[in-house]
Amino acid sequence: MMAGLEFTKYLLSRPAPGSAGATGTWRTYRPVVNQDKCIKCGLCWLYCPEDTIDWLEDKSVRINYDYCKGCGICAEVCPVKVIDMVKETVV
Amino acid sequence: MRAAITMNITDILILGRGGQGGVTAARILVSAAMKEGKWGQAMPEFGAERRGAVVRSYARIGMEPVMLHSAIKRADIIMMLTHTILNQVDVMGMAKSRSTKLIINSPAPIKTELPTYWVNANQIAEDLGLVIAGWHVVNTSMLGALSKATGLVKLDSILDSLGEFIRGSVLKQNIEAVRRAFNETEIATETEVIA
Amino acid sequence: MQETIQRQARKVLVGDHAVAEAVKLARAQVISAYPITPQTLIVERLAEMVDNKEINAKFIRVESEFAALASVYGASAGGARAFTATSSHGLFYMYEMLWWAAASRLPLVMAVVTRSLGPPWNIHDEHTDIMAIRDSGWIIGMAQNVQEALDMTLTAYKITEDPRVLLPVAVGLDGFILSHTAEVLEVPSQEVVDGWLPPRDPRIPYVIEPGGEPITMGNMVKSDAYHMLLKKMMDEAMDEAKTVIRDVFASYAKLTGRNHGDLVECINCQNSDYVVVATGAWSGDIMKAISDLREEGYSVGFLRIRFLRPFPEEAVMDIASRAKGIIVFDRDYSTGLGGIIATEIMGLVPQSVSFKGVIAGLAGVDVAPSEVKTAIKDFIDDTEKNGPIRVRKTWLMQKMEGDES
Amino acid sequence: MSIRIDQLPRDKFIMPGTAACPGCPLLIGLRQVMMALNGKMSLVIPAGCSSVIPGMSPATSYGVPTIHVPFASSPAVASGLVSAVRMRGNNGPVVVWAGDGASSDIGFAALSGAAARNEDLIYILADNEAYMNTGIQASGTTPWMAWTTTSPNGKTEERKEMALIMLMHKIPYVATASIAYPLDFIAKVRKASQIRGFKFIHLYAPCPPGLKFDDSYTVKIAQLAVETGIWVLWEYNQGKLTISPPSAMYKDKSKRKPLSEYMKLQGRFAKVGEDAMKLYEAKIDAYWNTILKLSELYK
Repeated sequence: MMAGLEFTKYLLSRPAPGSAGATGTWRTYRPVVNQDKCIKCGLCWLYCPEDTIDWLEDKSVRINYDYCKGCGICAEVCPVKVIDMVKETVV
Repeated sequence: MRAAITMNITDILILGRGGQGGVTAARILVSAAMKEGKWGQAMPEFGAERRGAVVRSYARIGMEPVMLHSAIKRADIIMMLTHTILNQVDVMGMAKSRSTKLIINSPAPIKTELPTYWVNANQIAEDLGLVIAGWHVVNTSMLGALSKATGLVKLDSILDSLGEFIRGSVLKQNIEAVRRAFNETEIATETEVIA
Repeated sequence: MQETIQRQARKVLVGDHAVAEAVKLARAQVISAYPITPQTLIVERLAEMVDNKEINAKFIRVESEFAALASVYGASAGGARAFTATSSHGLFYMYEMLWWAAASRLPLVMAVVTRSLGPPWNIHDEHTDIMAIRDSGWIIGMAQNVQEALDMTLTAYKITEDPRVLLPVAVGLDGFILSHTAEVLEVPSQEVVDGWLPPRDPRIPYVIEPGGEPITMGNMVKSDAYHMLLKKMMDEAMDEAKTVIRDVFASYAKLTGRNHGDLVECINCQNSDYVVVATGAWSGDIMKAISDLREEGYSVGFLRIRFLRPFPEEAVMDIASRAKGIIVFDRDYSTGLGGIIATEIMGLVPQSVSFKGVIAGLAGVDVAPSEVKTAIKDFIDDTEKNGPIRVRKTWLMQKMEGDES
Repeated sequence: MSIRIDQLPRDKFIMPGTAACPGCPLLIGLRQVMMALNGKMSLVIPAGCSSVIPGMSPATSYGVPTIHVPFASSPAVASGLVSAVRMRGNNGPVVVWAGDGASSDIGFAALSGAAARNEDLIYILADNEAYMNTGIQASGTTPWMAWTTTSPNGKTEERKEMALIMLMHKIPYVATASIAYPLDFIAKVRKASQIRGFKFIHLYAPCPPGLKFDDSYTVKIAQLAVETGIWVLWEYNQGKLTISPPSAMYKDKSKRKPLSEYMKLQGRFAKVGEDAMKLYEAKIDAYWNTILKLSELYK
């Protein structure tokens, strides 16, 4: 780094997950997808605020529980209602 | 910074009515001085200028960069763009000494306590078609008078500088006005003291 | 050196137009300003230059000073060399952006044509406006004449873009007294300036551009301690700026034959018993007073402050360690405290050294060399007779015109 | 120019683990903007929730070049930024992502100025209808009767119709959108990115804590806003104003759902009684009437 530009290390930031910590711990309810009944429409992926749902190559979805906050939007928008919001238990 | 602080500086006060172009005259004067290798500054009076009110502008000319920026209270040369303000101002109070020269635009010779030079610049403006929107353009011709009366800058230097400040078709008339004023400027009196 | 000096053109320009000329020579790419007297001549001239294609720049005709600074700040973030200018109320309307711009560490240059603050409305000169931004992280210079206004604006780009600095630079020039006063000055040629001031490297310190590196500037930091560290780094950059300013003016002197000094200009300040301190356009008038006093046998010199930030602490300490007395003339004031330069300097002056602060010339009141001379003379005579005095604040008041009482 | 969901880029534009509240509409909207432009953009963000959401440096959850700026400054900063990058040969979209306070109140002059200059920007007003970041205070777009902490008995004034105000700036593109209709919104952002000049999109983005509804209802509320007709999706594109497909059927008043279905889910409208509800529906009719007349005017 050019002399004098050290401040950019603190002034600038770069994209990385978990910028507000492990937000999965915020969750009270966990979305669980019934993969067998999923119609692979991708709406849960499209509306997830946190970008914690991946819409995979085969159009199935995978939820990143490290960061999912459990808002339940995915379950709400699922047209076939195959996402259940399951109460988290103490591990 | 080696500059004119104590060096010989010529202080010039230009008095006129708002709209007569005193500021431009000061700038042309400084530009003319620059062409002769001199330094200088032209300052407007810092106030709300209104057309018709008595306004001043200043110029300082020196052989080195001029560093002073305070207002000129007493001058070596006082140039008056109209004689009609003579009674409204304290001319003696503006003179550095009794040898301060007064150059005045007047239809006739006027006597003051100072060596006074006069020229009928209004007449020149009328003759040359330099009456614009009812105003006689006299600021440039008065510089011709100043050159004649004081020799501070040469006539040619003034003529050379006019084009930087006056554009378009009136430039030619202004050049002629300066020449005529230079030729027609006369001293009004020797040392006749009124006060 | 003679060769390059010859390449300069002599011109007659008012201070505002000289600043515009410098901005043109620096090849600024984005210019934005909002009209306010007595700054307006700068923006008018630059708009004209852009329209006439004398300069290849975008002129953003904003709706406020706040937007003026915000837009040139954005331009700098986008990698352009940018410029704005303002005065007085306009500067205060920018206040929030001033701090944001400085802490973003983006290079920027702004001319501040100093003017008093209302009410009552007053368009005349006073330094209080530019002084009020002294905590914001801007480098702050004050020119003493039209020539220096041009030189300081041009050199400001070299200073602000230096990777050791990367702080914005405000160039102060006295309202009307410089902004509207035409003076003969020397203007270096574009060719010479181009060789000295290369185009800005848009990637220093960083650039925000569509499709570019996905960096973010300005989100919160993990620990407040990092935020404090950034402040410390700004302070270090201010210290670096002292060296950079000295070097930049030295190299500029090689180019033009003109060196106005670095943070300060010292005229007999090191070998005189008494030192006068001031900044701005009245410096010449103060020098006249000093010069007259020296002819009368007084041992008095002048420390002209060219840069208020970074504060020229070393130069002040130096004179404070050897002078018998220091008198400061402020064309500004901090209500409830005193003249701002006097206040900043006083703490560095030992008790054994006589000290006086004089507030004068506020609101554009003309201050004649004779008035300055009397004030200095009184201070020296008083000190010589009674020993060191210590007065932070005195007011040099003029007779009130039309005051019958 | 219909878009299919499976044609959208699946890149991670938002890094998970943000500081947003659960169910935040702003992230839904911002993700859609990034999808629309495939992340090839830069963002200018004034003070607001979106300055907090990306979390803490050295990390950010925003995957595009972004500059955070003071509250009132974003249209002006973006004006300078776009001037600079255009000058340097970069024609990518510069997007202002601003809230309702920044747009309709404190930054209104700067927004108006940038629009009047027709700066080449996409300005998205992400409207959660109050100052949510500071704790739910009423803004210029907070609707009539809505509770906020500075309108504890319900706001007594009308909301400013920002899209209509911007339309009168004679800019080339003005649209309204909703986070519940991503394909409509994405199409509008893409269209805007193809037009030179100032583009303004007013995006409805209902906020669970601010409007007082369940975290999972964000999309549902936004959808109900369109279905009840209180939020109308329309588009003005270079001389032509049209009602957007999701709203088209609600030109017919009888097709609209009762307003109460939208309001009863939101705690902020708890005090709206039957009489007020009738008045409210009349106001909605009046707004529809304006838009429909404009669509005839700008045919």
